[in-house]
Amino acid sequence: MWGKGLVAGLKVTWGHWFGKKETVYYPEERLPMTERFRGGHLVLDDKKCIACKLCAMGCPNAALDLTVSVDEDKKRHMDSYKHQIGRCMYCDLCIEACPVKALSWDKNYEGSSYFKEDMTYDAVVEAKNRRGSNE
Amino acid sequence: MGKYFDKEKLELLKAQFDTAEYDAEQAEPAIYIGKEQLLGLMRVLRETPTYAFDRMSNLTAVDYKEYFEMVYSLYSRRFDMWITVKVKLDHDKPEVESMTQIWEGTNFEERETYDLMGINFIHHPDLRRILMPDNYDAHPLRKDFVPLEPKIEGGVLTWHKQKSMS
Amino acid sequence: MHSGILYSTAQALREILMSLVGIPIIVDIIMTVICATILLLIMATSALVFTLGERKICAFIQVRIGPNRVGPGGLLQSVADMIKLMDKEDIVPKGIDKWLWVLSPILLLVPSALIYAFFPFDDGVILADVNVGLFLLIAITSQTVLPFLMGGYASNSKYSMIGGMRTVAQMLGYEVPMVFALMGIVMLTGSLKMSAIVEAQSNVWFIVLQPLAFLIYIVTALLESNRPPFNLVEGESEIIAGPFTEYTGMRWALFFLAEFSNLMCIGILTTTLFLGGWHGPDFLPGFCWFWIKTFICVLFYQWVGWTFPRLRIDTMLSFGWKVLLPIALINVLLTGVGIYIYNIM
Amino acid sequence: MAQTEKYVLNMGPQHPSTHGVLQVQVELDGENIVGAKPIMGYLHRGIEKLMESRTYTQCVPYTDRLDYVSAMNNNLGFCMAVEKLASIEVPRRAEYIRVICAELNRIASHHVFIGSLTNDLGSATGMIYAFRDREKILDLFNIICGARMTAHYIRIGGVAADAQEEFLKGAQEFVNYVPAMLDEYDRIFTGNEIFQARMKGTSIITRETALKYSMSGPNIRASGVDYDIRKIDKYGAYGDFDFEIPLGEQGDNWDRYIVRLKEVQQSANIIQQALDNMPDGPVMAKVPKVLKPPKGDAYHRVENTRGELGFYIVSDGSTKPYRVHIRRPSFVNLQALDSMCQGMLLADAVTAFATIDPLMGEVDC
Repeated sequence: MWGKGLVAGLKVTWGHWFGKKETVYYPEERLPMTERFRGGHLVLDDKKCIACKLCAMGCPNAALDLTVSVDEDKKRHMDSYKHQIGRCMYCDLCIEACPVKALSWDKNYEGSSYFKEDMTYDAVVEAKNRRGSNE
Repeated sequence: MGKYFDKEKLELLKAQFDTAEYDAEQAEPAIYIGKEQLLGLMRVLRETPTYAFDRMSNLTAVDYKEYFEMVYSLYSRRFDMWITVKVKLDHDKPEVESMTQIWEGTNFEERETYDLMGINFIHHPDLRRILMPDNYDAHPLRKDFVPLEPKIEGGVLTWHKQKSMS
Repeated sequence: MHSGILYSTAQALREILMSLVGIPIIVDIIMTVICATILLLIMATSALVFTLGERKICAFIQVRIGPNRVGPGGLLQSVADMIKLMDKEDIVPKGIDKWLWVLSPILLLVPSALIYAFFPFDDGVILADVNVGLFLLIAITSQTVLPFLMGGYASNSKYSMIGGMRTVAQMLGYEVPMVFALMGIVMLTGSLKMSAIVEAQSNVWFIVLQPLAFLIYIVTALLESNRPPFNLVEGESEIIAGPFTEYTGMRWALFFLAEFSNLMCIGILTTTLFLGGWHGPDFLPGFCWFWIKTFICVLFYQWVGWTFPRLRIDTMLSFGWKVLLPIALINVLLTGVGIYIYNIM
Repeated sequence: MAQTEKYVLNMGPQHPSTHGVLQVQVELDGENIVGAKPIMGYLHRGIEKLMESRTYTQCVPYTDRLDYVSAMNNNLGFCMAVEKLASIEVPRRAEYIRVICAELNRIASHHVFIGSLTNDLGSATGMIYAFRDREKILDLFNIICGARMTAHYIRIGGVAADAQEEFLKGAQEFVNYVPAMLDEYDRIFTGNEIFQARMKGTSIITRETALKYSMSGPNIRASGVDYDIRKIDKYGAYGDFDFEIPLGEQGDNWDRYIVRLKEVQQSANIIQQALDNMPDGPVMAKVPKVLKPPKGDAYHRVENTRGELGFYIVSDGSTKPYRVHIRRPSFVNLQALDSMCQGMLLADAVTAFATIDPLMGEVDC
């Protein structure tokens, strides 16, 4: 009979009207991110880093801008590690390219900012700050 | 990916069209044909019941700097069979017969090739740019492509050649 | 004689005014102004309440939480919406027919406000209990078509124009079956007076006596107020927003206000015509029953609207002319036969 | 004397119901459509050109951005084409994981189809229900590769990392949920009379038209042509699984919807078989860090959610592809839009845009 489908549809929506809700109260309740989640800022372990620049070479979109200096013992140092989030595709190729596993994501998914300049940051400075706050 | 076109049949085609060539060494040789005989070859491939290539699976062009090469990948649903047809075109005046005369569904793909590679398709029903702006005067997929500079003149977006690449 | 809190309050107020002023006609004018103000306030608040209600209900149906930031549990969301709308820039497009364009949202509010005069809210509480109440109601609600068409024509936009033309086609489609469906009620009551229609339902509601007419009325009411699944006029996935595509800020808010006012109107009309108006068990006063029923009707209309997809214009028109109209005519016939048999017995 | 005149209505690129930035110039006579001309290029990023200056490994994330609602299928197509070019053998377990991911993504993409279709028909509720179920799949992708949409999980030579127990369990749970999900869709959309009235008999693509325009994917299958590359080519691990190809009868909007709904069922069927017979072993072949395929060209096609997705790659023996051409199914399918819309009403045009299911990231490339 015509109208049977309409009533069935009404029943479905009626059931959901009082049913469990799928969304969460966001700022109060945050979904946990998974182990392999790609996003946020790059965490550089500057103790491990050998400044080989392989991550920048692996980047498809030239999002990484590194400056490396060589000291008198022929040891390479990472002076700055500029990550332009605006160019980043979060493809994970830089992290996979790292031979010493010195890179990881900080899994922060609240990456919006008011100014475009805030989208570029220096991972070396962040690593120093992190160490400073830990000590 | 199905089976490739038999070499005996390729030989047959070669006898039929004097400009047809293929590299017998390769496992899946593409058939090269002169651009004057392309339409005839395609008609034969499409309409002979033992070939019945009813799908133009892929159509594209490659810029080899000295010449352009049109690549047609044909597929026959009835025999689950493939063939690749290639045509070399002059770099200065790339022109080829439009395949819309045989497969109507190549309309957009030929327009795209015209737009991005600058190949002129003769007898195409509606040869206009499809992805780039209508007043764009370059073909991006060519190897010698230099991006044009956008400028707004009198409320209209226009494109200009860059003075130099330095 | 009439009873009920509202009626006695009004009576008391009238006596006080009478003793203060003394001239009956001035008292009448003051009383009318008071009533009209109250009705307009009801209309404005209903828009506020229903905006929030609409958003909450659609969220609940769509397994979401809905607005929950402004005020406790999002209660003040519609106030925030209103402030936002007032804040917006008033954009007047180029090439419009200025007068028609400006007048359209204002004119749309007039019929939606006017029909509140004919609703019996409680025993004896009715602003204008005219003899041809129902007839006037239908006549006035049909006028909402004109502002839509004006807005659509004046906006100098093809989308608006299509929307405006759709309104007219749609009006022809629903108005005739609706009138014939209501004919059954008029036949049973023997009067066009609204208070008489409610009075006739003191024992049995018309939904029992006129189930066919009730079903037709639900469909045509949704059509009349442009609610989904019949929101062809604004059909947002086809013609953006129909006649109000080019309106912004407060002008758009007026359309919005009229829409929610119409939603309440059809709720009230369903209550009055089919669900016994203010009649109900004695433990609550009449006007409470009236509002409870109205809200249930509005909830029902919103529930329907958020469940179904939109009809196509030709399906809707053929549905109106080929399905609803014959059923309405059969209903008239059946009612006539029923009355005849009842009278013989 | 009264006179009527045809007029052109410009739908898009900013319109509530054109998917992405598709612009369609609809020629109307009243509300009847005389012709519809799609205009694209608003999302043209030149991915083919970009790939010429990236190494093969670096190209893979760009394929995510083609058809961004079924990124896994695009990864698969490109990687298989490169594997064909460089003759790389992919481990069995990787093939199975690829199939699971590709089929999950096919279901997710069909969710977007159902959602946008119901939204275009005027029922926003339907959209939310479909997206609610899609969320379950995206969460699974988040577990396996750390991204929800632009997966970049399938790599040249295998997959990025082995599938965790958590992912496999989640996939099993989702497959178990599919019948309940389809039942709910049946009750709220498929059985709905208004829905049927809007879809049945509108925008018909006949068998001949579908073949003429080289259409592919669910669109051609809805017209009754048995053409599914998963079945014909049996690429990857698809030869191991037993599944049906749902076919439509007359090729109207309704058939295109039903075919996709049945495909969801079949995809769930494939995932179930893959989960049951999952082999052990490595998930990545031995691929040199600097991949240099031999000189030559290769064309490989896979069944994307929207049809036949082909990659034609020319290698000049260096680390970067000399030329990449992508045969995008929705681009080719869009040719049929004009004949679909002719003689229909404006409201049907919106349904036609939805059921032909173009994705502008893929159309404009």
